[in-house]
Amino acid sequence: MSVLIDSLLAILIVYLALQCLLAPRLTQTVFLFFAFGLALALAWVRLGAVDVAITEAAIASGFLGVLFLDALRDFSFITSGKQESSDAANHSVSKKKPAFLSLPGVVLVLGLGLFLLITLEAVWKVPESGGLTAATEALLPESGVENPVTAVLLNFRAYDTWLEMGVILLGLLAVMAVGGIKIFPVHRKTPEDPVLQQVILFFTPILFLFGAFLLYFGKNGPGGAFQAAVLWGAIGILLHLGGRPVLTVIPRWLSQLLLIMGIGFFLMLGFLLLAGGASLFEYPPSYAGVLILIIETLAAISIAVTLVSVFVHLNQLNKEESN
Amino acid sequence: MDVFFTIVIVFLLLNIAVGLIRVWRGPTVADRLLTTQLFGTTGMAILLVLAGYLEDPDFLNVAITFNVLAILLVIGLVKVWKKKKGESP
Amino acid sequence: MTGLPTSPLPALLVGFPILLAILTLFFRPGVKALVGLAGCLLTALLAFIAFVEVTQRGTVIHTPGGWDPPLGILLRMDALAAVFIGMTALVGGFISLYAWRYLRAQDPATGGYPLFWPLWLFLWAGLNGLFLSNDLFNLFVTIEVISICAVALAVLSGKAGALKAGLRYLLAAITGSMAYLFGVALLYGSTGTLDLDHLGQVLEPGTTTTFALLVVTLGLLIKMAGFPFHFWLPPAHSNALAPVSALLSALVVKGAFYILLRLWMEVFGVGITYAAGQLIGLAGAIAVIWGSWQAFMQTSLKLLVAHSSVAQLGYLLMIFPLLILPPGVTADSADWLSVTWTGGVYQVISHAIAKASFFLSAGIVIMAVGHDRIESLRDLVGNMRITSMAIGLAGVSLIGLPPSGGFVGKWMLLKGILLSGQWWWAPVVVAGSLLTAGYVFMLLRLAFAPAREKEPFRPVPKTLEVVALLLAVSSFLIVFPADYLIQFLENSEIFGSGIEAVLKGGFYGND
Amino acid sequence: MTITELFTVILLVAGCFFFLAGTLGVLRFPDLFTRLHALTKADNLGLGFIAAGMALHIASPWAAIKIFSIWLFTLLASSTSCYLIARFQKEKNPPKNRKEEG
Amino acid sequence: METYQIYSITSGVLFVIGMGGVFLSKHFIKKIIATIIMGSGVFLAFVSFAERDALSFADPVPQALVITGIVVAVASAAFALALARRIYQLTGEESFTIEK
Repeated sequence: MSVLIDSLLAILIVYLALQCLLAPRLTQTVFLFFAFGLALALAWVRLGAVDVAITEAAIASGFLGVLFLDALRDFSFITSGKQESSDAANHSVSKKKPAFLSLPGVVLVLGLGLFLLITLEAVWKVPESGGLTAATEALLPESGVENPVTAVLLNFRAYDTWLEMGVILLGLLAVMAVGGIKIFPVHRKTPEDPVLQQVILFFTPILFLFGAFLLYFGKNGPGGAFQAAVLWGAIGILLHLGGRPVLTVIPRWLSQLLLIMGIGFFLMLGFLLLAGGASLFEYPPSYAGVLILIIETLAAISIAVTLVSVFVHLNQLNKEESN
Repeated sequence: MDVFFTIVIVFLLLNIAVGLIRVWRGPTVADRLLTTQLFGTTGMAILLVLAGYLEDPDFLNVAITFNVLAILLVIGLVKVWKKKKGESP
Repeated sequence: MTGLPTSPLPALLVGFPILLAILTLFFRPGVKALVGLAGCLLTALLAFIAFVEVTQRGTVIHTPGGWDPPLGILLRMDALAAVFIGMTALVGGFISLYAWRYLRAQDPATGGYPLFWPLWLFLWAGLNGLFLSNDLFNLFVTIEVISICAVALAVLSGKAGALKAGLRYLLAAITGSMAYLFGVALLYGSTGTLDLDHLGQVLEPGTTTTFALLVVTLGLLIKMAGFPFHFWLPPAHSNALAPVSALLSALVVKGAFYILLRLWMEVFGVGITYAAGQLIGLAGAIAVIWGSWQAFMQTSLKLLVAHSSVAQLGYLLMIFPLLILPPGVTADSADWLSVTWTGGVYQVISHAIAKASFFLSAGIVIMAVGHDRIESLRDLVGNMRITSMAIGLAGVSLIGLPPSGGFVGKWMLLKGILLSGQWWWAPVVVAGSLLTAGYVFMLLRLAFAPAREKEPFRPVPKTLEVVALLLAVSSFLIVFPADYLIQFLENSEIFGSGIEAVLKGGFYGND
Repeated sequence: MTITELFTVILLVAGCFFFLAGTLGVLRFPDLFTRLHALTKADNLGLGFIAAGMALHIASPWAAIKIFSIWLFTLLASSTSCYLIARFQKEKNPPKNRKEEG
Repeated sequence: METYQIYSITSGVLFVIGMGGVFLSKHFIKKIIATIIMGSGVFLAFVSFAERDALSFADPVPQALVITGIVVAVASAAFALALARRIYQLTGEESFTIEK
């Protein structure tokens, strides 16, 4: 019976992915992308990966979704209500002459089909291995946390997670390197409409509390720094969209400190441990729980500020507004 | 009870699938935008039932995450819409 | 991995540059460059200390978090890693010096592209992390750090051309990483481990293994611009700022090659067939001929150098078919194996140094004449003696004339080819060298030719010229420690499982 | 079957009924505005029933609060986006009663 | 058919769709979304193996890897988006022009 659920969900996911790429309009692509994210989150839930589902919902669907939506202010939006109007179609697969009907297109599609068959055979024949479940289960009591995923992220493979925080910071540096950005925008002169303000004011505490909830319960239940960071970051993005760019209020050095706090503290802790003769990130077992919580809190703040900055920077890369 | 939940989930998934026919047929762009709407509500329902079916209330957190961020998306959409309204006839 | 001495150095090699990178964020643009430069030199010093440590103590390891693999991650600094880290330090140190002066001269208003320094330090940390990592997933994270930094550096000039090339590069890089990661997922699914040593022991031949090998190799080929996927490299490398171009072609593409070498030698013993090796060799051979020919046809200086990179990377791919024994040959008689792979490593080092010098010199010429048509080299000798010498020396090393480092690498490769009996690769090596000679001598002829119209050469900071020349000279100096380096590589126990696989005849795979 | 389970079943079936109604509306109604109406109203009601049913089934006050807030937030988000889609359509293509083909 | 097999097959399909999308789509945004779909395929493969290897809980290592992977993929996508928007801002181009 549950096979039915899974097959239906699988078909839905594949259908949405295809539609997402084949949709003639950018708006549709972006909206189908949200639907795809939601369907994928259902799949994660079905596979028992709650942490992954929350991450998908928060980062891949929520944060990235807002970035894509914001990008719709550029590029061709819907210019007419009629179905296949001409102007928006010239940069996508149009009905008249799809790209995959040309000769190289046919070769490519045939090649992809062949590749798909090989892929499916390989995926079907993956031998059983048992994974690392048993190993994690055995060492979980020494990790200082109860949620096995958090234990892997912040203790067993803390080195990866630390580098990943670096990647997020790098994402911001890279976005800044693109250029065309005034460092921080000033307050809008015209206030936004009151309904929007009310919605934002209503959601700010909810986002904050739920973020804190995910962060704190990440130790024992699903959730953790990254998911909490997106929710906290969402506050900043909301305020920015409502005409209150929070980052201008903070002095520059402080916002920079907030940006690097997570990765910086993590690294300094690692170096301290190194100086004490232990390995990098080898927490003393009795303090592991506390240290992980501190690292997660600082990391969540840092990542939240980074995400807001990324959004603010991308938000400025607008063709009309810059001219 | 499990069988019943499974039936409910399959039913809701089929609902989405059938609703997608409208998205596929159009005729207007706004009709296609309904996907998100359809998915949002029905997806939340599926998540709720799954939480009961798999006996793990933690799954509710997934639904809440989606929900609170949906507001972000909606406000983002308002912005896009306002911007475009200003420039296109 | 018990028994090997542990050392904090691997952790420091990754942590220290990142610490400096985040520190530089706090300084004002002008000061940022100074702090960044100081950080780069310190990092180079640290790498040098680490290199000496490995020569003294042999392979050292570090387990972050204190958890042993397969659950934890192992950082292992063996001779191969040490050589690559040393190479990065040598080339990176010189490029940092050059960049410090160059960026200030290019863009005095904003203090010389201040973002260059944190990005470059992050890139350095990523490269060190990649060379040290012994974990499939950690390798993915490091190549992502490297790609993001590389693309961000490539678009630093902010010009539309650079941005377009950068987006193309980034999309290719993400596709490559994802293909690699798909292979990793399948490998994890079928073995339950991510540790390279462990994986080499437990991997069984089968459809999944072969497919995983295919996608991993495909992904890494995209990342290192192997033949059918080279399309992103010339625009990205030629549109970047001069020191960045040098970093990208000297160091960044070598990262993917390093993983490929490690995986083919250590892990995929059971999955590789003779035909797979021939195929990748063929891609390399086409790249050598096509890239050299394209370089020969270019009219813009930086595009010429960038296409030359495609060709030189082709040589690196050509070592792979030699590492696989043809059917019916026993491992005992395969005496060409070590000469081939050490030759490949040598080729990497000499190309890194020569190509860096070439790109830096090109940057100087462009700075002096204001555009990058090849014609601008006219009467270079009369105006910029030092730079012409650097171009000449680097060119000679690229061609592979004795007594340059390039000669040693290519000669060892040729020796491996002839010893292995796969003679059909030999004409490619020779033809590639001839074509390289063609474009290098074309440049030199122009450099000696009298100026047609009086185009003024603007004065260029002497530091830049000296750095480019020093690098060019180094590409000759590395001949002296060649014997020592090769012995260092051969005597170390790298590729323990890979060599074992050869001895077991495992390199045939399932046929 | 206990009485709680019975109630859960009844509530879920009621929820499913409304979802079915919403989907049929989306399929059969003649233009966007009526479709929007069907989708938003019926589906949100359906979700309400399902939320109530699941709150009963899981039977912990903490979960009940969460489920209730999920319903509330979904109402907010879906009504806002419904409003936006409708306004968008109204700008581009004002309603002409029952003229558009389906 | 086991639950995990349905999803691992789906992962293969998504991976190929994404890979095809990167090459065949024209618009920048679609190319970026294609990379995300490709990544989703990869992550689905990891998580399906995690479900297969479940004891008292699903294998946490692939889940942790996927969380890291999602974050890394999103960071790259955000950067790609910045590049695409900046290119549009400077030149008005929304896709790579035909001639290379």
